[in-house]
Amino acid sequence: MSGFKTAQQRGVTRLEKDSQIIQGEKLRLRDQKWFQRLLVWGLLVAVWEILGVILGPFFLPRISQVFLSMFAAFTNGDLTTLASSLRQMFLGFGLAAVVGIPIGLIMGRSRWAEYVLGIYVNALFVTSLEALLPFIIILVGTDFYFRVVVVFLFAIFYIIINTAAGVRAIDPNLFETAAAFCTPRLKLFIKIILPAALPYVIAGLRLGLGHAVKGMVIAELWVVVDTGRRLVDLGFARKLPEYFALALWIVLFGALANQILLSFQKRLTPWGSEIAGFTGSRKK
Amino acid sequence: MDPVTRKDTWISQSRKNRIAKWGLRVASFLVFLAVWQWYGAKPEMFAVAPPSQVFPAFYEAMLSGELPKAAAGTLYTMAVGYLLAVVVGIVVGFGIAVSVWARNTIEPIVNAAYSAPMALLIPILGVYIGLEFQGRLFLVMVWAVFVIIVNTAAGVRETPPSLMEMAQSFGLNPWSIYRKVIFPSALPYILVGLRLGAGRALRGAVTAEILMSTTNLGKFLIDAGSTFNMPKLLAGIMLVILLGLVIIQGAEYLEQRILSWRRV
Amino acid sequence: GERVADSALRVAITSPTQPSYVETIYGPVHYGAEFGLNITADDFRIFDSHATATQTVLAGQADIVGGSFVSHLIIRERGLDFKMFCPFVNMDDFVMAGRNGVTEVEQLFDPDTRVAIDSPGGASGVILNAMLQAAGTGKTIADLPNVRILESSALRSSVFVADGVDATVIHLTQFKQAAEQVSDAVIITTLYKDVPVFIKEAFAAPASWLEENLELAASFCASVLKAARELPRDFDLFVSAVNEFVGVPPSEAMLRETFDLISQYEFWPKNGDLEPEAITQMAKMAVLSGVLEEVPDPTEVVDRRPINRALELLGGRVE
Amino acid sequence: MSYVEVRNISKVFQTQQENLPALENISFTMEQHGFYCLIGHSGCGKSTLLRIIDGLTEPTTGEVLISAKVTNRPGFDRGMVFQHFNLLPWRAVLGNVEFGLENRRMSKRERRERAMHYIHMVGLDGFEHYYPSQLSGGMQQRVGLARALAIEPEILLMDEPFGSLDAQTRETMQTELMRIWSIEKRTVLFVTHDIEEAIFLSDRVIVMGQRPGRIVDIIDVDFPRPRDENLRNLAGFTEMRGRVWKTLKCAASEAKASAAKR
Amino acid sequence: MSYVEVRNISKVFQTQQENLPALENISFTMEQHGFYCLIGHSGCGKSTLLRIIDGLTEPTTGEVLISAKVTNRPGFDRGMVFQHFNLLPWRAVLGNVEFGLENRRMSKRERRERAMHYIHMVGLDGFEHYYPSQLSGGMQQRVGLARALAIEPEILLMDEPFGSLDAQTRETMQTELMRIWSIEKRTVLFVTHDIEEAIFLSDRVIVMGQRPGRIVDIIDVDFPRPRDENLRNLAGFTEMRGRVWKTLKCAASEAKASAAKR
Ligand SMILES: Nc1ncnc2c1ncn2[C@@H]1O[C@H](COP(=O)(O)OP(=O)(O)OP(=O)(O)O)[C@@H](O)[C@H]1O
Ligand SMILES: Nc1ncnc2c1ncn2[C@@H]1O[C@H](COP(=O)(O)OP(=O)(O)OP(=O)(O)O)[C@@H](O)[C@H]1O
Ligand SMILES: [Mg+2]
Ligand SMILES: [Mg+2]
Repeated sequence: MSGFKTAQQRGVTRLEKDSQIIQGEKLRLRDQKWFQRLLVWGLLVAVWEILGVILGPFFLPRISQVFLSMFAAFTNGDLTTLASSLRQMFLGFGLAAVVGIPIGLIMGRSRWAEYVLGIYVNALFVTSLEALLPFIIILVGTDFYFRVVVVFLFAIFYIIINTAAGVRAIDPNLFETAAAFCTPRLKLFIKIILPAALPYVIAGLRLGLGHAVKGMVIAELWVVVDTGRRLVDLGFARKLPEYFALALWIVLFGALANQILLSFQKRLTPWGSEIAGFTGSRKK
Repeated sequence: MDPVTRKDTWISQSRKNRIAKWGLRVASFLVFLAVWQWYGAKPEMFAVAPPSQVFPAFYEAMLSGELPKAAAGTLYTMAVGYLLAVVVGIVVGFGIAVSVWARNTIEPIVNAAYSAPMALLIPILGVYIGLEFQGRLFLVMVWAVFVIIVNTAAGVRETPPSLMEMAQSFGLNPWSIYRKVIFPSALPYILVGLRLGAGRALRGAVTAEILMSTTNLGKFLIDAGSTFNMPKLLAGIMLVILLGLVIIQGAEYLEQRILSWRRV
Repeated sequence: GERVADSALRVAITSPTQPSYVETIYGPVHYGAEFGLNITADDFRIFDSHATATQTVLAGQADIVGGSFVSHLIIRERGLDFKMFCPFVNMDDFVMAGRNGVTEVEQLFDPDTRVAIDSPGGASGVILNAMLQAAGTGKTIADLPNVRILESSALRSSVFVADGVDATVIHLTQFKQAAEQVSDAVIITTLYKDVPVFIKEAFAAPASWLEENLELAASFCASVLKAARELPRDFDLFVSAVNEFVGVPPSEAMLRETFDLISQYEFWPKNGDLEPEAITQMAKMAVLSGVLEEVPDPTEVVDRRPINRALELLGGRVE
Repeated sequence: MSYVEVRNISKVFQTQQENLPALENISFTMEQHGFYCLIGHSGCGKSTLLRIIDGLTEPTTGEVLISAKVTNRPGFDRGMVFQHFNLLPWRAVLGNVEFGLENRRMSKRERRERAMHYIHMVGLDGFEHYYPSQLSGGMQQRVGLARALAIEPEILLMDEPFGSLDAQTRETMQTELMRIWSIEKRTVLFVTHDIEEAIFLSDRVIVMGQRPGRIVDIIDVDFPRPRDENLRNLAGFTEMRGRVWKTLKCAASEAKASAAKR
Repeated sequence: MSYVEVRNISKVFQTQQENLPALENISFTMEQHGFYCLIGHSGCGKSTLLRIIDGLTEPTTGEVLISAKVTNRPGFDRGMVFQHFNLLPWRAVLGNVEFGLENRRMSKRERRERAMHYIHMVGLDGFEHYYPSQLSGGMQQRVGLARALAIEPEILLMDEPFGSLDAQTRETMQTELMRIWSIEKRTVLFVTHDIEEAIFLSDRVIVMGQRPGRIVDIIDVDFPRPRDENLRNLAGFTEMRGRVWKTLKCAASEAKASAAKR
């Protein structure tokens, strides 16, 4: 029971949060975030390094070399390349959010929209979008907009599907309240549906972001430019440390953006609903 | 009228609704087919074969047994990998939501891995896990597992504290609280994760069959693609979409059945 | 030379630039002006798939496509009237690597020998067929009893090292790296040494476009051929070309080897070859590999006028 | 012609198990500026009836007329205090009270002032920036009350608005409600369980029986206003209390008997 | 040594805006088999105090002793009726009532029988298979009540269990509670807003004042049991009612004054 209670206090419920803070109880070392991370991540790094030594550079570069290459990326232009790729990624992702959230809200709310759009959203969601790339190239060419569109398509269905699910989960009482106070249909979206579905929307944005990054890489691998081209070249030359370094940078930027979304969620849901305190790290 | 507050009237209209629903779906699909035919028939649309060529190709490949056999192989990989992903995903998802250690250390990795293009792993994966069945299985699993983890964790965290408080008050042990309160309460989220994961597992299976060792549907697509047999390629893609739709719609149906208490 | 057109030529290439065909871009960019061509590196669109590149040309987003010879043949068979007008790579550094005691071509047909190739439509299938033909086995890849299908050469070479297969078709550079890890790795046979005739890559364009832009196509081809003549003569020039156009240049030592292969085995066509006999031979190989239905009329698939005109521009053939 | 006319309302809920008749043939009228109390057992359909009058649920049969016009959707003429508060969890107290006003044409300042006025009225000064999850049950209920009062509707539909209040706050709120009502003369339909509260507040008490919900008695309350604590000491008061009590008891045993027969 | 001893409990909530002292220095004791009522204004911390005694919340200072042992987590010896019902939306009535029994060693049949017994007791026969969303507020509250009664705990902590009930059901439930209590002699801590209910039920009324919540009076109720409607007519009853009323009023005005000073 005591183990559980600890978990409860710190994580699953916030029941005990208040008293903890007030008593100013100092966290033990093993409860400190940095310590836990140092330990677990340090272990992972060590295992990688040892594996790298055992397997040899042909299979797995040692992580120390990867780290060195990550620093080298500051000077050899890799990060500049990645930055320009990310710019397009964010444009596509932003568009997906701007378009996807309203569609999701409407689909979650209106059966008619669901009837008409649902099947296509699901179909495109399960389709390998890679198959559509040639078609997209015809429509928008291979430049800037191609990559934006690919990222857009990779991200939007997650946003739509999650948003719609969030809307369907809204407590009907809230709709009743809004109806009782004569909230017009349009305002309903802004005042009730969006805030109530917000945790789902943000979950969708996070999922979508992950896919946006993937879309970016795949689009660039397809028309071999920027970061994608760099990855292809590095892979071909089997420069694994640089390859891993660049891949790690991509992952890191994805994680960073994800973290930003999480902090948004905390900012946007200050009403103390449970989610706010849970997703991501909590201040102690 | 407002479907939620008027739900009692919706029930009586449900028959009319069904007709309208399918009417709309069929109509919009016909429009889509027409546009596709018009577009695909243009000579410069080399990569987009029109339905008038795709459907016969599809029919032929189905009849010859080539496509069904390939699909069965792919589905088998997908199903096994997906089951693994479900088990791992739910366990890790719970772990992340419940344990501070896991949250502080594993969750950032999960989040990072989620946005990492898994395809980047393929060149190195094969060496460790093998490129045959296990390799594809692994790829299917990583393809599907993160969405399940993320959703499970979110669902667990969304459990109303008041209900857990109640359960604690009734002296439930931790295991029972998980089983009887947190799990059912997180179930709507978990099911969303499972549904999204099922779609991804299929895509992962096909991708693995294309990018790792080429077999089954992946081989069908690659062969058609590399010989520029566009009708056959699209027929294969069509089957993948169809399978995905069946899986997703099935999952949605199950979801509604399982969560029937929400609709009362 | 005279100025052909100010309108830029847009070129779609089906795979990223490697040292073994760096002349493709180097030629037009550096020698184009001599032939009145106004083209920069930005006019080259690089793809990772022949279908996409072809589609780009069809959709009017590019004018010509440079890609695998066999793929061009297949495209034609699909009813698209593309004609090849300028080859740019004949040979490549592909080798058949073996390990675990697999040293002879015959051993590939042993049911215990695991062989990795790409799917029948892919380049290595045709190359392996050419190797099998040249070795006089009279068999094709369809007769291999124990194959693994792995699409990319990088994947094949890492699986080869990991002892997932006993033999595979990979690049010589990849073999060299692999050999450092695998003590008993051997080269069973090679494309460049053992196969007498091969046409790997060529430029193609819609027949109608060629009809209207003969001169443009000729100047383009001339610039490519000029690079094919100049680069193998001068290692330093070759290195500077690689540094300019290849994303991650290999080490100088490795480049040296590639350079030697290129000059020794005439990887690049200096005279715009595309002879009918060679075409027929390649087409037969493609039919054997199961990607082509029948051997086409060699005069139909090639428009020789740009090549001939290019040779004129270059002042004739060289030996 | 009465101001509000409820005509032959019935309501049947369809559940998986059965058809549940929740209301049967409910008819009554309300005059403008009257104060009506609806009293009845738990589950007899009071909330359902209120929701129908507010236009939130469609009746199975029957209709509601306001000023002789059939009404079947919510309007600014009616304000509803929900039994379960139904506060928006993402808005603090002030935001929740302002919510109903946001669909009216008024300046932000005016809206804020109006909201603050009613927050003060329900005694929540100082809690404007608290989220519902940080409030006690009674405080949440008062937020719902302030929200409905703030839109200053013609007709106030109040579903056990004082149910979670303590006796003293409750009395204060009753007095306050009486005061507002005597000044601004709204028409009020007030659901309660509390017989004394019903008599204390209303011009007419509508007593409902259950299974299915129906009207079993309508009692006019003629005590002079303003009323105060002393009302309890009047002879008529105890009598009236007894009458309501008995009617409710009868209705309950009848319902039990009919349930047993089923 | 008392059975339950609440010792110097204080509780401070930290919110984004400020530190809110909810309880200050609460001490009282309860004897075994006693019936205690906690009465106080909305927001004075009654629910918080109950949650602390149940072990759901940690007090900032102080401790709760049961049979002289410090207790800080829930146990089978205590059963809680929640103010907000806290029913599991995915379980029907029967499942919700069985919920608390599932951790006890008993056969399925026994469990079902026990649950049905208490469902009958709270008057919900026939609704066993309804989901909470299909029940009226009062019905939901009775489910919560049945759930707590079903585990037959030593100590019953009841947070306004009759708050959403109508007068008649309420009276029935009060009588039923008295009957159970007189037979099975549990120790009960009962939160209410209703002074009459408090006096009617309890051996001792604990009156709380607010901001911060503290005990302002403890009144022993010595009326003989069993008690009935006639209690109201006893001289001591009105007097006691007046005393509680006044104490509450004073506490409220004090709180207002101190709030004004802040
Ligand atoms: N959505 C619904 N589906 C099915 N039955 C319902 C629904 N809403 C209410 N009911 C049923 O209708 C009856 C009346 O419910 P209602 O909420 O109107 O009662 P009430 O008089 O307000 O009770 P209380 O005083 O306890 O709040 C109840 O028997 C309830 O079970
Ligand atoms: N989680 C919390 N965070 C911050 N403040 C809280 C929290 N829970 C309760 N409070 C505050 O503590 C005080 C007491 O709340 P509590 O719910 O105990 O009151 P109560 O006496 O039960 O009231 P009621 O009779 O209205 O239910 C209130 O002022 C409330 O705002
Ligand atoms: Mg009600
Ligand atoms: Mg309370």
